[in-house]
Amino acid sequence: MKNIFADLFSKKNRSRTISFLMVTCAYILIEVIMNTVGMSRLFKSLLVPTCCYIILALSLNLVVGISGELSLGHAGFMAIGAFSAVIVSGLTVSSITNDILRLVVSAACGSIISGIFGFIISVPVLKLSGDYLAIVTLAFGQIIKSLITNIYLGFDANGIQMSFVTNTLSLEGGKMLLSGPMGATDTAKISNFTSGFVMILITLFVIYSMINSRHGRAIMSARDNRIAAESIGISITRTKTLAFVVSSILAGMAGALYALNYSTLQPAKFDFNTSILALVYVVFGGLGNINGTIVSTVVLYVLPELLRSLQDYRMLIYAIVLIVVMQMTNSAKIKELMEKLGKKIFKKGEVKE
Amino acid sequence: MKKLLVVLLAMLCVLTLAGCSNGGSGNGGNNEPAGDGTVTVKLGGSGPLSGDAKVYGEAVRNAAQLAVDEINASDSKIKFDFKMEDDEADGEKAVSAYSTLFDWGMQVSLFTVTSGSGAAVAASYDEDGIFAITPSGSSTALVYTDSKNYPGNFQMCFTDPNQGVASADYMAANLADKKIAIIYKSDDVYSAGVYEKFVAEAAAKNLNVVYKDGAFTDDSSTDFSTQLTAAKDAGADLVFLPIYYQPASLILKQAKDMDYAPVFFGVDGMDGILTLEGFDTSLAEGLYLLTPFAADASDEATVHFVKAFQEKYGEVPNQFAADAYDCVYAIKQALENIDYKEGYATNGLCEDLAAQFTSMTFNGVTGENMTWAENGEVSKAPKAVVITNGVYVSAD
Amino acid sequence: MTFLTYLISGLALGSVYAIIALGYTMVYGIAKMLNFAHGDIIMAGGYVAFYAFSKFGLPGYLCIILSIIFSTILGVIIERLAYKPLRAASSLSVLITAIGVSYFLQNAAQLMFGSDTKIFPAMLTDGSLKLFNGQLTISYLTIITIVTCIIIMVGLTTFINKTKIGKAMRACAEDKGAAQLMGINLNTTISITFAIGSGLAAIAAVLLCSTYPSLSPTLGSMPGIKAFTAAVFGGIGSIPGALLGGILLGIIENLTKAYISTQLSDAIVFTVLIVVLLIKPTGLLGKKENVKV
Amino acid sequence: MNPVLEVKDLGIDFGGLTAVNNLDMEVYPNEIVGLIGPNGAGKTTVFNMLTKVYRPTRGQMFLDGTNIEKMNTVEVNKAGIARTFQNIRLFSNLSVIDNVKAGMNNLYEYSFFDTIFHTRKRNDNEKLIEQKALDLLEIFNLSEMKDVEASALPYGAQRRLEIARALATNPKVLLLDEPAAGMNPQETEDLMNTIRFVRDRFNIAILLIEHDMSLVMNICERIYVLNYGTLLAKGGPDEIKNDEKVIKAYLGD
Repeated sequence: MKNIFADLFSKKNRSRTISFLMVTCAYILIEVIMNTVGMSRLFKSLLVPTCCYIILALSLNLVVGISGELSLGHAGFMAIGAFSAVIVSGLTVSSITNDILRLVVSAACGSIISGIFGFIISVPVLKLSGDYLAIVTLAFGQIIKSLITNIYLGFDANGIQMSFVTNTLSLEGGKMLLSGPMGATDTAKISNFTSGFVMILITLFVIYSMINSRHGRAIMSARDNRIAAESIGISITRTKTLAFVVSSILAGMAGALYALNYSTLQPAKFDFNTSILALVYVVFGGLGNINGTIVSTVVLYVLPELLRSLQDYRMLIYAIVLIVVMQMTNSAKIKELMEKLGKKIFKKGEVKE
Repeated sequence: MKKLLVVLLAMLCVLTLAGCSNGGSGNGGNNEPAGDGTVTVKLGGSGPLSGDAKVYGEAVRNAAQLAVDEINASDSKIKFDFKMEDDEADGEKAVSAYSTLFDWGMQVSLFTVTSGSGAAVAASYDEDGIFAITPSGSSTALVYTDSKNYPGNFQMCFTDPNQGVASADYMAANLADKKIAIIYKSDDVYSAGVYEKFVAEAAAKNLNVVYKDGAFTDDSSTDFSTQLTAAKDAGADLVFLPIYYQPASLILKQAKDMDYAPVFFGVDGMDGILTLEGFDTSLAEGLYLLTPFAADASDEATVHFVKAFQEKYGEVPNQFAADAYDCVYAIKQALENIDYKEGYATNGLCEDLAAQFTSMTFNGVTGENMTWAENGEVSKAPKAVVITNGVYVSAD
Repeated sequence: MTFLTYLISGLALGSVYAIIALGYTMVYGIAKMLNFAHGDIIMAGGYVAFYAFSKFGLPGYLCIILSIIFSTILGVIIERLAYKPLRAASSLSVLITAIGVSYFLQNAAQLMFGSDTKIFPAMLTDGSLKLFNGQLTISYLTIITIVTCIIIMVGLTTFINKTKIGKAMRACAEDKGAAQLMGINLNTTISITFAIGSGLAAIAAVLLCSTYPSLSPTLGSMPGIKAFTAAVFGGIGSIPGALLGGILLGIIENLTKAYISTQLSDAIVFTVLIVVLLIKPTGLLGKKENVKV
Repeated sequence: MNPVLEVKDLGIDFGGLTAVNNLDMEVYPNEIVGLIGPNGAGKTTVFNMLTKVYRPTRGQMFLDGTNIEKMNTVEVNKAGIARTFQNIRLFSNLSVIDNVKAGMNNLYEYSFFDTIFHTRKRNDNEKLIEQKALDLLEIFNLSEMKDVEASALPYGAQRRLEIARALATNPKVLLLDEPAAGMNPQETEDLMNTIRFVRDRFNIAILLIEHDMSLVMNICERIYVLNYGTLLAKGGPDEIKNDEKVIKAYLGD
């Protein structure tokens, strides 16, 4: 028994154990509060999107932190997952009456389709590197957004109908699933906090499984030293593709969860700013640092909501927080100060840098 | 880094718990007894108060605040406590904004300013039974969907399809011989909504549309020379602009630069173009627009509103402001009609107000004798105006 | 003739992208950072010129000078306060800081100047050149923009190749460590780069706002992204590359809108970008980096 | 006996500048061969060509009789050539043991499916890998630091780890680029023993570039001397020591 405990908190496994503990405790705590004291509507409404952004940020961390390639278009994968899920959910609304099952099916489809796109894109794209790769991912994000904005899709008794650029559909008593810039409307809201929690667990499970495997080691080797990695027989393209595809699958799942939490969804949501937002979460949490990513996503996502009382100054303050934290985390002096402060707060010294 | 995050997380937890403890009460409708027979209604609403679309949210907030201040200063028995939350014109943030307002105890709402965010919370308003009337969310998705009607959701502005129909009607009646080109914003719900209906109606009315692919997007909303050249080449002598006035001002300028002088025709989003700071109003000479509100109209209500707004905020109100101003007064009228007072059964408030709205007639700055249909759409006459010598002149 | 019209308006759009891209590429070349706040410095420059012209009634050239001075100072202040402490930090931290600065400038501008669009006055010129019996119209502004663009490019190239500071910049771009060993003050050099980049942003601001005369707090973000794209397209770090990339991007964008699809122009432009980068992975005029083992 | 590595008329030009020319070289199984020469003689370039970091302009290369001309870096490694680098290239953020495990590509048997679902195949294979990696670390005296981040290792240990990582790929030929650079005499002594031990234990051929003449003369059975990209001399340590051309090249004209 003691052995298992030691193993869980061994250097290799500590991060994983903390991740699962942290997420599970948070889930239980929130559920308990919700069912006893009650929780404000605002916090309830933030639960699912927070889960989505955690998954998105974790998936982006796989590319940026663990695989070491800058991606500025991750919202594109989220969009693919989101709209695929909406379509699948819309089409199966009558055939799969169980909400949970429909959510699972939709999310699976969203993830897979997003993964397919991730693969198609990664093949040419990963030949590039650095800022060139970044700009191509940015371009990709814009392309996806632009394409989805032009899709009109609906179904009626005659089956699925689709048109591109202009709406030429004439549905007989059917339902529009995607209508151009308006996106999806009247979606059944079948995501909930528990499903978000489960999906976070899945994401964590996938990422940690990878990190401690041959694949994870190959990905991190390719990040740390391209030439050396090749010299020991690691194919850079293959490992980077793997990271990219897994990441796009997870981002697709985040998108599916997100889409099915709202009754409407517009393609414009998944713009450059959303990609950047996810990147901010990742950098704040620390590249490759899974627990940091989770915490920073929660803090940074909820922060603007807490600043609501500042009204017009709220985004200004948010910007200042971004800048100041970046300065603080990179300044030796302030780091030292924080360390001292940290020691005072955590006298037992449990948290080690 | 990690430590910093832990500290932040701890702070967050404390705040979360604080949020929990005062929450859960819902909209209890805690009318504070004032003793003098007045009753205070919590009026909420959300709109973009940051980001690209801030200007619209601000116009609505300012005008609603003006109306609320006027009402609260008057001897009206109904008083308002008004709170507007930022939704960044984004569905996700609109849900947060709505939830914040719900926690605050909002009883009646100005809904949202933009269509996109409105569609995201339309169902929530319906489920929670909070009466909402949007000043400017013109998509039909705010008031009904394919499958159901939201009985407590109303609109003060025209719906997008209505504007498309009205524009086509007006052209068929008055400008039937024109060759029409359309420039619209394809990634904007409002513009694409009007566009779609207009194209369908124009075909039905045999209007001669010679160029209808003049789309632009948020990412390409500065250079319109291509669309204008194409329109010119197609021989169009009327350009329909179902867009907001900011890009429209660029289109007018660029058309002039290339010596292209067709008739321009806008819808309600065009209102505001004359008051753009630094705008050369001669560019808008001869511009038609269908708008329910004209800031230089001479009727008493409009004159009063424009003067008061200018005094308070230093700028001329646009259509967003006017609709918001009307929303507040319409709500007040409906509350008075149902004789809302202390101790009113909160549960039925939404239904009662909805019943009022579908039966009453309202006179405001955006129209006379407005009525509302069961589905929440407003019925008021859009006024076609043409800009002559820098002012709106009725074009009927 | 219509084709020429499309081409020329594309050229006008492209040269505005090019000037912004020049600023991007310079800062990138030397500081190796993507300055996402560059677009917002343009916005700030635009507002300064606007207020100088319409509120204080200063003559056009003075407004431009004032705008350049202000933007330069703003650029240097941002560099000193926000970027300089991060010189040793990872490039991503700098990127996030730049995004923070961008948000900050946009929101500050909204609070200071209001969120409504303002129409930028014609402070340079308003006429246009008519050719072929008026079939072809080229506004003087387009000509001014293109000419300015070329002057800036030539000037910058000369500056970088001939002057001492310019050479110091190149040295820093090649190898920061070695440059410092040679006695070049890295901080000063980077500050000067930011000063020049921001000064260029002000010129871009006036040209951008004159060509597309609407001024709003978020004015800079989209041209910023497009110019960034243009800089990469041409080969980031390369000055002629920025010019070429900007102009090509503008032309491709306009021709796509004219002949393929207005709705899908963004998608097509970005697809072209991806294809070009796949064929030439370091952009049109970018240098191929040799890996040393 | 057939050479395990054979190079014929190898040459490379960099933009008109000939860096290596007319190089013929053989390495036989189980042999330790030295490649020496003054700075800039093109020694590392030869390694880079062998591992396809650079594409040779001329000539052929054979590994165990197979032409490796068309292969890329990864394939060359799979075929049996592993190397270390002059300027150490470790996976600095990975632990010592993970650096070695990353090299064991030829031993991995499980797929991505196994990775995600933690199949028995994965677990068994990982156990085997772990054991092999620990064995290797033991040989290089790195066991105690197995969980340390590679970047935190002292210099000498980093060099040793790089060799261990290269060995993990189970090569036929091991290329060592200045393995003793920056080591003190005691460390160098230990390294020599390790290299010999490795050769015997894994039954491989070793080609090494080194400036430390005592090391080269001590452990190499044959030596190739490069100067200005061409072969100056070859032979056993004693021959080379007494070769006038070699002495001249080292002492300068």
